Amino acid sequence: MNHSLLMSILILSPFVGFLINGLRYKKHNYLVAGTIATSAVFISFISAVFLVVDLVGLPPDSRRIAVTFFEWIRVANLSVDAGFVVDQISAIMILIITGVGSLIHLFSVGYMHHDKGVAKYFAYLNLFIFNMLLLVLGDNLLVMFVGWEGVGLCSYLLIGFWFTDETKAAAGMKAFVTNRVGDAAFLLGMFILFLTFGTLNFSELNALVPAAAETSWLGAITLGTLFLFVGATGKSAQIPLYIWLPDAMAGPTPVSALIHAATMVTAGVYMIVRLNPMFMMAPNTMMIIAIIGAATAVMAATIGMTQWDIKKVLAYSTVSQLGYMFLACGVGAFGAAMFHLMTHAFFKALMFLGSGSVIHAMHEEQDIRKMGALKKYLPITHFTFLLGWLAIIGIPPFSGFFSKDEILWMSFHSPLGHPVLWAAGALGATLTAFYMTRLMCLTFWGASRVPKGTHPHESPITMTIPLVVLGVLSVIGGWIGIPHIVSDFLGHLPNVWEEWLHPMIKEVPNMGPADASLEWALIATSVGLASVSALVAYHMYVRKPGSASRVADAMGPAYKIVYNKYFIDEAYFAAIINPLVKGSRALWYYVDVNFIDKCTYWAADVAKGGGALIRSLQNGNMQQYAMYIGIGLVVVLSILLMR
Amino acid sequence: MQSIDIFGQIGLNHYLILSALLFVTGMAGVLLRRNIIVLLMSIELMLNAVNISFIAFGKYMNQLDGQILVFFVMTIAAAEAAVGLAIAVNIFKRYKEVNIRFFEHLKG
Amino acid sequence: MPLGGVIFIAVFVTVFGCLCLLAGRLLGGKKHQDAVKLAPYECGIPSQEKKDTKVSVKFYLTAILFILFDIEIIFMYPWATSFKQMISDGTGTAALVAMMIFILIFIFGLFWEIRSKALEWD
Amino acid sequence: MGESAFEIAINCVKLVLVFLLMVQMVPVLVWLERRGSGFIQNRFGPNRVGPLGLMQLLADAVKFLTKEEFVPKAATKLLFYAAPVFALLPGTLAFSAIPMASPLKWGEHTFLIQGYEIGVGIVFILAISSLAAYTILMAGWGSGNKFSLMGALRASAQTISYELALGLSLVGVIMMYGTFNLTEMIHAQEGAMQFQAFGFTISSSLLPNWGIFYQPLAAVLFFAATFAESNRLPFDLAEGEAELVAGFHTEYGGFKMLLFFIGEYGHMMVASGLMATFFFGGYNIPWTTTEQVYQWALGIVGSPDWASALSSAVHFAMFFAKLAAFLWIFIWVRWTLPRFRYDQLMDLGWKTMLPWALANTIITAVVVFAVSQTW
Amino acid sequence: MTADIFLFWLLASVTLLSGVGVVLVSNPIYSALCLAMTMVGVSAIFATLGAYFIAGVQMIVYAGAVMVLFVMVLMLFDLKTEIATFSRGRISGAIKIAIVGLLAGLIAGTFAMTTTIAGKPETKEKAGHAAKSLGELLFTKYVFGFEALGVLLLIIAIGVVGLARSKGGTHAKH
Repeated sequence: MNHSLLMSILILSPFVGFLINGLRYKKHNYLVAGTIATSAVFISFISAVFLVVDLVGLPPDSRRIAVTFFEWIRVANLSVDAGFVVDQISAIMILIITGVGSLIHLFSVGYMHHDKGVAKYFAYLNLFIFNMLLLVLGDNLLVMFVGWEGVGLCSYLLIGFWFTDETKAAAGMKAFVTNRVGDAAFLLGMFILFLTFGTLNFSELNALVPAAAETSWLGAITLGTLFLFVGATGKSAQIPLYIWLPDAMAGPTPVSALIHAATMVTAGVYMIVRLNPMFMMAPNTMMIIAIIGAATAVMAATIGMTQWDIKKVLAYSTVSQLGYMFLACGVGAFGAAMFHLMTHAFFKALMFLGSGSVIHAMHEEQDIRKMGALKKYLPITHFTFLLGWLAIIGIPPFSGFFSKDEILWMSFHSPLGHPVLWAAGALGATLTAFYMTRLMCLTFWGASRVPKGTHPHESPITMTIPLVVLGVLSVIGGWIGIPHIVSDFLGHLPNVWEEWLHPMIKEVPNMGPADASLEWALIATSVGLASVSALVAYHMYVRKPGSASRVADAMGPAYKIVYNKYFIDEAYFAAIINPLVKGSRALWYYVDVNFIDKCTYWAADVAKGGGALIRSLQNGNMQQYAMYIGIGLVVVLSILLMR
Repeated sequence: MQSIDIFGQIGLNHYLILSALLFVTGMAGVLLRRNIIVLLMSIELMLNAVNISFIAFGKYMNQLDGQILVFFVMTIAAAEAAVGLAIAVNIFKRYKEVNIRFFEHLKG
Repeated sequence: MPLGGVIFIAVFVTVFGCLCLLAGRLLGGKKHQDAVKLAPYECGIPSQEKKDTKVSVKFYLTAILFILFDIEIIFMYPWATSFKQMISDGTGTAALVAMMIFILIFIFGLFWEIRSKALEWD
Repeated sequence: MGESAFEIAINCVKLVLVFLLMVQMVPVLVWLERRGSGFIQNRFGPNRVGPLGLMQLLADAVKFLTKEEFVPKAATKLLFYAAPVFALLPGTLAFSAIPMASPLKWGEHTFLIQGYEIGVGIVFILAISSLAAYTILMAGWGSGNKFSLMGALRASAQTISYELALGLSLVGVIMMYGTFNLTEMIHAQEGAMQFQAFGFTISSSLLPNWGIFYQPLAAVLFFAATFAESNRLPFDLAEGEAELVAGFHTEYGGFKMLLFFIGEYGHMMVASGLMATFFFGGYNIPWTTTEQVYQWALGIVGSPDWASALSSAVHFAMFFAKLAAFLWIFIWVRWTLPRFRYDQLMDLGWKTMLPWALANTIITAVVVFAVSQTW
Repeated sequence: MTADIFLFWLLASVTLLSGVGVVLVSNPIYSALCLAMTMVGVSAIFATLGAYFIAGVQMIVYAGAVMVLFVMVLMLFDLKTEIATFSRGRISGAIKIAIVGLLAGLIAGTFAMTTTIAGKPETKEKAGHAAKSLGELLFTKYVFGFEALGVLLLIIAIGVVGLARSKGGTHAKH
């Protein structure tokens, strides 16, 4: 089929859905709006499948479907096309976005049916899909940036969807402002790259970079990639800009699943993977990325252990998992990063939707202290959630195991890696196992703490279907990227993933040969630690409820610090926001009110005085007007006559 | 420059200068008089002065277009006088006032 | 040039009129004049101030309408003289149509004035 | 005005003669009016002074001259005096433009039997007579009397109202003759009836080739309008004696009054002359052409100069007869018809005569256009 | 040609003098009568320039209609006892007079120095013919302007009736 047609259907279908729902949102009930939105995304998904099938049909070295719709900007030597490209990386992304996206849309139909602004909700959701597609399909940084900003906007709109609640609206603004910081850095990075290479096109950039060897410690490439990475930390919630993501849970749960777990927050990872040849040329940046990633993974996990809100736990889990992806990028394991991105999309979306189902069942109750023993009320939700849990804590053969293991191995083995990074990763995995098990125990197992009057019930079929599908994917999703060592053991299963991505991924130089026994040992260590941690958690929360709080008491101040999220928000307030506000206020008072305003008043006074002066000419005395005309005539005629 | 018998030889310039003088006279009226109706009359005077120019040029250029234009100017001048007087009369009826300066109060 | 003749007779008549007035003054009978006789003529009652005269604005409205219609009629004159000429020149149809449109406007104006009672005298 | 001093002198004398003719007609007309009114009203009229009261004219003149010179106190002197003088002008100037006989050819000279020949004769006469309103207004306002002023306003409003019908009724006439020139119009009315229609030449010796047969409606309208123009009964609303005493000349007496009379009768003469010229063949003798009359005169006297003089004289007599006839109609109508009310007067002018004149214009245009088509 | 020259100077002086009279005479009725005289003079000047028809129209429209309207209005409202003739302000008055003088000099100077139309006046033509050509020109080249003026006059007629009607009934109030 015609690629440009497919591409336009792929991109514009959600946009059309947005227009239909957005322009007539008051007239639609949830079923009509949901059907329109879901089918719009589903059409997109089908086109994506067609495109990917076509892509697979191409020879591996030239797998690239590029469509340029029109020349967007041409100013001096800046030339930007509205060009879109489907290659190995973006193919994965569009499948995830449209596939998971349609499932979440379907879920939303059930989840949002009681909401009044349901059509508006679906319109935003469709707009988000549209922007996300722009982000991943754009063949240059500028188109990507449009999508980048677009998803930021949609994120803001959806977080603050229930804007009548002030804290939720504030959460939306927090997300937006925090993202702006990252976006500014992203723009700076773009400027630097454009100044250096004169282009913003990905393939051109990636082709140009190897020739421009970095000479200094902090050259243009390092600086540019660093700025882009800061942009990525904003979008993908890494230290130091992760603070918005937990608050973003104020939005509807499907939104959290789609935007804040599966798609948008992975944009930073995607961007780094897309530009991996360039990042490879900036080892300093790579190191920073790896450190930040590992640190985020551990820190978010620790916070996750102490949270009581089901969605907050998942949010910190997301931050932590994103840290893993950055860690993978930082050590040059871009394939592993993408792999983890995909599996994470499956299981985290699953868990968010599951939590949505729980919240739905509990009538908007999110505190896990008021849950427990929901297994019997929500069998399907429980079962699928169980699959997600197994996947995230890395139990083989669930998908999480393969991707996480790959990352841990590479962080140890890669020349860019370091045993400390591995240790941090392993610690993070352990903590992940702990808090996820804690979540399972408190929500589904143990004694029921459900308040009286709340009657949990299983969710309707539109909500359970996505759960089941995602559950299946969480189980089998990892099987396409089985590590060599495991596949060798199992009898040479092909590593489809690696082959698929291979042309797009720059090899890490100086990669030593893999030591099989060491790898086995590391796998065993991480799985073992996770299992132990999970068992401990099970013990603490199911067998002996109450022991957890004793432990917390024993930890004392440390627990308090962690429980309060390391006082990061407060620190930001003290260090940045308050001085900024105070400084702004001072600026406002001293500069704006006392200087600029006075200048403008003065200018106005001058104009007013001048006007009064000139107004005396325009006094309504017609004869005076005629006199002016006469003077003009005399002057003109004199000039004419002089010449 | 050949000498021209200014008084014995009537040419285009004579008419044009006559027209200019009449125009300026009318203009003086517009500038100096206070009665709005006299002002309107002075405007008519200016228009007449211009008409002389038209006719003189028409004659000396052997074209009738000047006369057509004068025809049109007369029509429009008459229309202007009609409307101007109607307004002046209206104001006079209400305020008993024909001083041009009084019309300053009618603004706004 | 007939203009000289016109001016001559105009001056002559004016002089004649002035002479007549002079003659009337010279030959007129002796004067008995008193305040009552010199007062403006009034039917036996003390004369009023002229200021109190109420004159209908109809007069000036009539004069304005006269100007406007007079111009329209004047416009017909050159057409009337050259109409036969234009017919033989072949532009007669256009001239007829143009004038008919003009007359239609005229008629519209006239009947508008009649209908709006601008021409009513009471 | 003329090429040589001789011609200039002749022209000046001619103009003065025309003026004097006009002035001398006035006493005759006054007498005629008084006798005529007596006749119509079945009484005698002036009959004491001289035979048939003819000497009454002289007695009147003496009376006018010896009247006390009187100017009211409230009058504006300049205008009060100027008005009667200017009253003479329109009639005289217009009457001088009417051709009264065929040109007199004497040797190398050609004398027009009229004050002056104006190429745009109709326009000139209309222009001159439109100045008549000033006289009225000056007199009315200059008298310093509110009856005078109201009379003047009424009279001028009436004058200008009927000027519309008058001017419009002439459009058809101008269209017929295709000229403004009065002499050319008279030439066009020579002989017996003959005209072109649909490419054929149609002639009839039953009727003279007079304008009234082509423009009957225009003739009626024109004649009625001239009555109003000259402020005569039945249109003498300006001097509606019951309401306005005597109109704009309430305060006038003596010789000043006489000048107004001259002006008014001058107006009547102009109107009569124009009626004759536009609709009744001017100085032409019915069914004949100027050339025929000249040939007839040549047959009598032999000399071309004298023949021309004779034919001019005959034509002048003819013109004078027509003029007198119309003047008599003026007098006749005055003493026959009652006066209009003012609103009726204005209604007649604006709502009856103007639309009819318009209709006449349209019909004439369409007929002229249609008749010119050939097939 | 001496008669023509004499006529020109006569008419020019009459026209100019009465024109100046319009401005200088303090009684507006005399101003109006002066203006009427100017109109007649201008009409006569048109006649000396061979535009006989336009001369007649000038008399009919200006002298016979527009000025009658002015005089009528002035008499109707009896504006004899007048406010001060000229507007106040010595400085602006001086400026205005200076402008008028300068302008007169400048225009006259401009004409005297720049007019170079050497065309000879057309040979004597029958006045009636000129009027005919005028009609033909009016109904071919200027036919649109002609119709537009018809509409303009209609609008004015309607507007003036509206103006005369507005606020005041049919009688002038005192």
